[in-house]
Amino acid sequence: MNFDFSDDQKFLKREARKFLEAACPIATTRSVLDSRDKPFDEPLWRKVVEMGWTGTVIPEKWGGSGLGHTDLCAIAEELGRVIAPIPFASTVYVFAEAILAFGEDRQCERLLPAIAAGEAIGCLAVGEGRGRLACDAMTTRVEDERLHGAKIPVTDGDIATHAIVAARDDAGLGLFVVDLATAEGVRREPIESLDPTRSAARIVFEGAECERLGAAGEGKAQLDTVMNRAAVLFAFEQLGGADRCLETAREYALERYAFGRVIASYQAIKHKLADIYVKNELARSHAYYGAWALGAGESNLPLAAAAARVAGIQSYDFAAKENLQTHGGIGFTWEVDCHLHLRRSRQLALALGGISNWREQLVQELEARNQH
Amino acid sequence: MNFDFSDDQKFLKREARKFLEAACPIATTRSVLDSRDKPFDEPLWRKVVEMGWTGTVIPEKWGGSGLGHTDLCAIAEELGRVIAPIPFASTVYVFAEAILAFGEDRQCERLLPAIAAGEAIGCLAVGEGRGRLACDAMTTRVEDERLHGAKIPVTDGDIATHAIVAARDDAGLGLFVVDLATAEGVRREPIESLDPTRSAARIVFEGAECERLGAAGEGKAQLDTVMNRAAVLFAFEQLGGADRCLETAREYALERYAFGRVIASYQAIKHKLADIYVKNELARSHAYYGAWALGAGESNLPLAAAAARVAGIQSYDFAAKENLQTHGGIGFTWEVDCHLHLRRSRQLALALGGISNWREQLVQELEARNQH
Amino acid sequence: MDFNDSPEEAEFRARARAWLAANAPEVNWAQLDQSDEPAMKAAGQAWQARKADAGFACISWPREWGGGGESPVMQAIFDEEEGAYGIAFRFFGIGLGMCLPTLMAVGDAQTCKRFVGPALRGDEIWCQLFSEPGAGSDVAASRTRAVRANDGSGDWIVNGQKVWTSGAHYSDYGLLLARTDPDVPKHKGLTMFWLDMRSPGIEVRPIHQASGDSEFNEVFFADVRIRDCQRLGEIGEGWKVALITLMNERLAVGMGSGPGWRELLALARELPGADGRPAVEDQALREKLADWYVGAEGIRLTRLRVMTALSRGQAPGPEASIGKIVSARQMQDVATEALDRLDQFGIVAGEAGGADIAAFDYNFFFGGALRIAGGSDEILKNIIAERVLGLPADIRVDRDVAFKDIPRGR
Amino acid sequence: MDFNDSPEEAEFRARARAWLAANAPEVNWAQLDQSDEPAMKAAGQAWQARKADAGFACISWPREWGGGGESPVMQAIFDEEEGAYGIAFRFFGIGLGMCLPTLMAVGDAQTCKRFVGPALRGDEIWCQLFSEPGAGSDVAASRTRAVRANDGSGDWIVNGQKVWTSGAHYSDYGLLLARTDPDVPKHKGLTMFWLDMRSPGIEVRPIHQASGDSEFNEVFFADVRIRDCQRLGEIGEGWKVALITLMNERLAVGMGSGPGWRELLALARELPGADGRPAVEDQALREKLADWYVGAEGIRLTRLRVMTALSRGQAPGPEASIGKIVSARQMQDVATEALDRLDQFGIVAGEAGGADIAAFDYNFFFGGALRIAGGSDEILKNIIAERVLGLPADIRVDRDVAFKDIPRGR
Repeated sequence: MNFDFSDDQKFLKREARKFLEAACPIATTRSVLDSRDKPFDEPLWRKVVEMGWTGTVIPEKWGGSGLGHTDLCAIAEELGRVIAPIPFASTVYVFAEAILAFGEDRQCERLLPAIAAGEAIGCLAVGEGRGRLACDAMTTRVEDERLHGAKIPVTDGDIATHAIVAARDDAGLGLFVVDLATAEGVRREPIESLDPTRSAARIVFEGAECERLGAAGEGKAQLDTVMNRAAVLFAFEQLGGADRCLETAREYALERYAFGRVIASYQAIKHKLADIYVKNELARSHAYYGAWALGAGESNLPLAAAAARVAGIQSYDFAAKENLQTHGGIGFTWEVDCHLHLRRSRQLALALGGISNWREQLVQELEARNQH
Repeated sequence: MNFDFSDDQKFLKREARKFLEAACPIATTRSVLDSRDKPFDEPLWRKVVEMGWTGTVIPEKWGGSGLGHTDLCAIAEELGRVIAPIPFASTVYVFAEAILAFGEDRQCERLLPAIAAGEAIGCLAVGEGRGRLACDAMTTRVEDERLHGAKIPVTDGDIATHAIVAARDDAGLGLFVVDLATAEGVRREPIESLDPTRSAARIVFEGAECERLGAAGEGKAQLDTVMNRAAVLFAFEQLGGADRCLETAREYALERYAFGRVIASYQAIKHKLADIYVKNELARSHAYYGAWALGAGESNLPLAAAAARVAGIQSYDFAAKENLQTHGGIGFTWEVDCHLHLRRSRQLALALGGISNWREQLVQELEARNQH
Repeated sequence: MDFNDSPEEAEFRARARAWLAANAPEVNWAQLDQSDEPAMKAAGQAWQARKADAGFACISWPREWGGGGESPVMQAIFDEEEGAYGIAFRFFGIGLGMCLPTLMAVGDAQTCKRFVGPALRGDEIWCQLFSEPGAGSDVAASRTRAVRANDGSGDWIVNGQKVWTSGAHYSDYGLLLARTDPDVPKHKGLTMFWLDMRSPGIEVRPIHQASGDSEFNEVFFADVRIRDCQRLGEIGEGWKVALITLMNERLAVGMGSGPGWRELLALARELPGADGRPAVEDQALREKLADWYVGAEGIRLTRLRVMTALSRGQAPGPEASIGKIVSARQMQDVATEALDRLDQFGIVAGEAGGADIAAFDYNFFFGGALRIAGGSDEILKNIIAERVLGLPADIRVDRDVAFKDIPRGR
Repeated sequence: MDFNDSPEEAEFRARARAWLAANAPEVNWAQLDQSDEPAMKAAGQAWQARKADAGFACISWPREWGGGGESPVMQAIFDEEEGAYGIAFRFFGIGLGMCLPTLMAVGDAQTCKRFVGPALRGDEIWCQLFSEPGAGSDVAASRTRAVRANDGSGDWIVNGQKVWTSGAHYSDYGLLLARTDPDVPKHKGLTMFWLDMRSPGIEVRPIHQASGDSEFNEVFFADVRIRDCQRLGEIGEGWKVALITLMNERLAVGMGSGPGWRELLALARELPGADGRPAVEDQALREKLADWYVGAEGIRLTRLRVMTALSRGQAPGPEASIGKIVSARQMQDVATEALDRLDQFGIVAGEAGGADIAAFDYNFFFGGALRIAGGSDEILKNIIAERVLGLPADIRVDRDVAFKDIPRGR
């Protein structure tokens, strides 16, 4: 048993942090926040690609580094810390993982090297409107290998080169790959998002060419796998963000004076920060377990992913809100970074579906394991 | 609009407090707590009867004082403060209210003067086992005016002279009055309760004589009325208890030293007590509104009662637990009174059904009022 | 306990209702462009003047200053009836809720005569200049300086900066808390003034908020000259005057606005939940709705208790202080829950999301602000603990120190 | 990250499993009468001795003192395997978890040689005599006095009272924190001793707890004589020694026991909920179960992180401190929820309620105790804030004051 990053992974993590501190200062994230027509930071994206991060877990034969998922988790945690304004999650945690899990060799050969090389940006198009995703109610259809329907919201849908789309055909729900850059019959409308540092779109498919990913009619199970794998990686981004909030709150509390002493000397603030710490450590432990489950096969993943996601959402949400609260009025200004975490924590909390879905999945797993 | 006790009611309340401070010091409650064969404090019960409290809202023609329910609320708050170890709630808030609401004249004539005179002790026998009360699943039956079935738990069931029993007959669910003291076919087994300062029993009816209360087959609606009316009065007992917890915690925090100063000077304790205060004031406002709804007719009562009960349960539960926490180790000893409130807060929280039932009732009322 | 109107109250309500029916603006409220501030201000001022003419502005203020001389309950009744028309202008709350009551409490007759009437009619709008970048929770740590002009005029020269000033950009007058003596402990060196917001040397800059909006301002003072007759109260007594304003603030501020349990309930009825059934059937959501109703309605009822005390001529009890603690947190929680229940769609903002989601988005951010504005959660709990429960004050290292010597960090 | 056993660990686990299969007591654990303390103690001691003989007692202790010299991970593996048999004795935790590690850290070789072996075999049982009525959260405020005998023997005479001493009535030895100098600031006037619990002048009285049980004791000292060689560490250095014990306490104490989410889930499957459907279908309950799983499992996993650090020869990180904060609150919350879901039946205690309800009742009270024992929630948050996050200590009015002059109330 070994329940921590290895020394190599710790080294990777330190290097990643050093790299991101230089390559992604908060000004980089703000440059995307502040300009409507800049959906992501391309220079940062190129640097991240050069670091080989988009191909971390892609096998060497397909142009990647062939590292393990725990290495990717280490990178995710660091990207979360800096609120990186790039389509890494959509491309790597979701799109690449889906191809790795369900792609035939010819699909892997075509797509994975492109991801590793930074030529492909992926996205996942499942939602069709307000409220909980209901696979049975999805109206996007595939007929004669052509997609018809509209998806909203699609994170990074405006900048992606490829999408994985959930849609029905005669076999039931399936996953389909669309080459957004070349396929005809694709209309994309950028939409505003609560977190402008990550772009989003509505995508309308009007007979767009598509290609099946994996077995027919297995879309529900495939989607579960994709979501579970992404959930663990999201949990690490959330962990990085939550830790950063705690650090920021701590730093501010140590320099802000009220009534003649630093506010960090008041129990109300001390205990608030301790509460954040407790939640973050729980989230870290669940994220670690999720990282292990990612590599250790399917059987533990649904429970581990749900727990990592619930803990990750809760800790980042709490840390982001209480970081702002610790800052007081100044925390509510645009110029101070508190709201960037608040926005990103919401984005990460919702992008794979809200917390109640995951709580429900968690309890269903517990019920299955605790049959009388 | 007048949203407070009147001057007369405040006078009544002050007098009640004075009376109870003398007649029901904590030693009185402890005398019931500490002796297994003392289900309630008879001397206190007699004194309370002499004060006329059991007949507060009973019309003068039936031996009562003919006061309003707000007066009774004032008394309830004071009884809650002192954790009174008497069957007042069962007799007055539940039994007398049920007779007043549904009794025919001859029943009123027979029973209400006995309540006012302290000769009758009432109880409500509805539950039949673990989990939420399901009227449809009740197995107690009436055949040929004879009751068959078992009820558990029945608060004060071991000492009551009369019970109102929910049971089915051919018309459906109904309420029935049983004279426990004289009817044959009644077997009572005292049971242990989480709050030994209030007694409880299992009652087995084996062909006991009974008398219908109110219309046949209307048991569900009648029970709702009985529960709603009692909920408001319980809310005042809870309010009194919660206020007393806050006072006790405050007093202790002002005299206990840690690290060279009183613990009341630490923000963790100050904010904890402030949190109790906030919850108590919300509970007070809802209790007041419930008191008004008790008198103002049926239409507001289900919502007002549910809100008063939810707020009452939450505030007393929180106040009792955090009072003990404020006391630290000494609060966990038998000799210190913290656990008496903890026990009573649980008793009051469960005796009319758990908080989730009431939350559900509340939301149903909101839905009915906010139809599109 | 009586929620029904007394005969007097019923009579007043009938009168208010009739007047409103005849006089309420015939606009479709929902279609007004709230962002067109000049138009909104003009409409608000017109409506305020019409109410003043009919005796329905500031119903509980003394008649001598143009008020109605009625009990606060009558004001509440009028607010209820007015609320039924959906009429809500944001321009007058701070002036009529905080500044003018302070003026009436400490100003001389001449000052009151000059200002109360125009404010009450909506002709003149006021703002409150208390908070500073270094004096948020600790309002008494204000550093904005007022020093006597060295020309013997007795005038004061003001330099410094205020922040979080609602409506500074459309206000005519302001209530200014300034430091006149940094050599004495901080509570003793403050003095209160009123000033003309168009005085030379005042610059108002909108604050770009975390929410993206700009509802508040920074106000900069560069050698702003004010006369000594603009002083409210004695020199060095500014903190006592400020406490009057802050007490009124705590009574006035505090209600969360925008979508609450009611709007969440409405949303949840439309929203698909588990297995495609409406989200409103989810018991977890229902339990939260119940608790939020208890919170929101509990605060409303608590205000009625305060009003009862006021109408009996008693001072409002400490219960008034709980409002913002409950409602600010709830504003944030309800909005978060709404976004959660929208599931992936919860990230959608702006036009693609729709007006109802935009309102929850707004509250998601603004709930965080309300937990800070007008006394943070932490400060309000301190106030309850100390002033209501009589617990000891936090250990104060700045109490007997000259203001200029108090540690203040960067 | 690897949850699978390493080859070494797998080998150890196989060995432990085989040994347990051959040696585990053949009792029906569920039917033992836990209240028959002498019998339980005898059974516990027999089992502990058998483990010691096989090298499975105190697996991570140094071999020189009779331990296994293995990593803490091996101990955890053994605990897992032993746990599968449901074996749990409460007699040795405090001695082996807190007292003996302290002894090994500061005691001389002779003392360790005398005591470690017998404790490890279960022959001698230890208790920890720290808390006092006036020194709960503030352990260093201990008033129990140890003064030199005036007979020149160098012996110490102890007078005073300790409280909340688990197992004092069946313990053979105790670790005693006593004040040897009241004229210096409180942390500086303490000294640590070990003592024989059968020394003349010691009286042990059970505490009647709020829960109705008596698991803890008061211990009174009346002129109890102990020799100077029973001193652990230097005179006046007792607080430093105590910190070793308290650190071990924080690692050892802390897991809630008794019914948790698993038992609540089981109960909810049986229980009628709304409309007669099983309570487990209630989404509100399900969401809470999910959160409690996250809490309980998160703490378990966090302990594995601590173990990983230990097995790498690193000091356990600060994450160890979160255990009790989470688990104590959860113990109370889960029990409260269970009673709520039982509805009216939740008030039923004792035999009429059944063993499963009795277990929730127990936790309803004991969760409240666990939020206090071994450092209250408030103290633990202070510790996290100060020692983990490096925030300033609370303002201390007692730091430089002679102990006897510190205000202490009644």
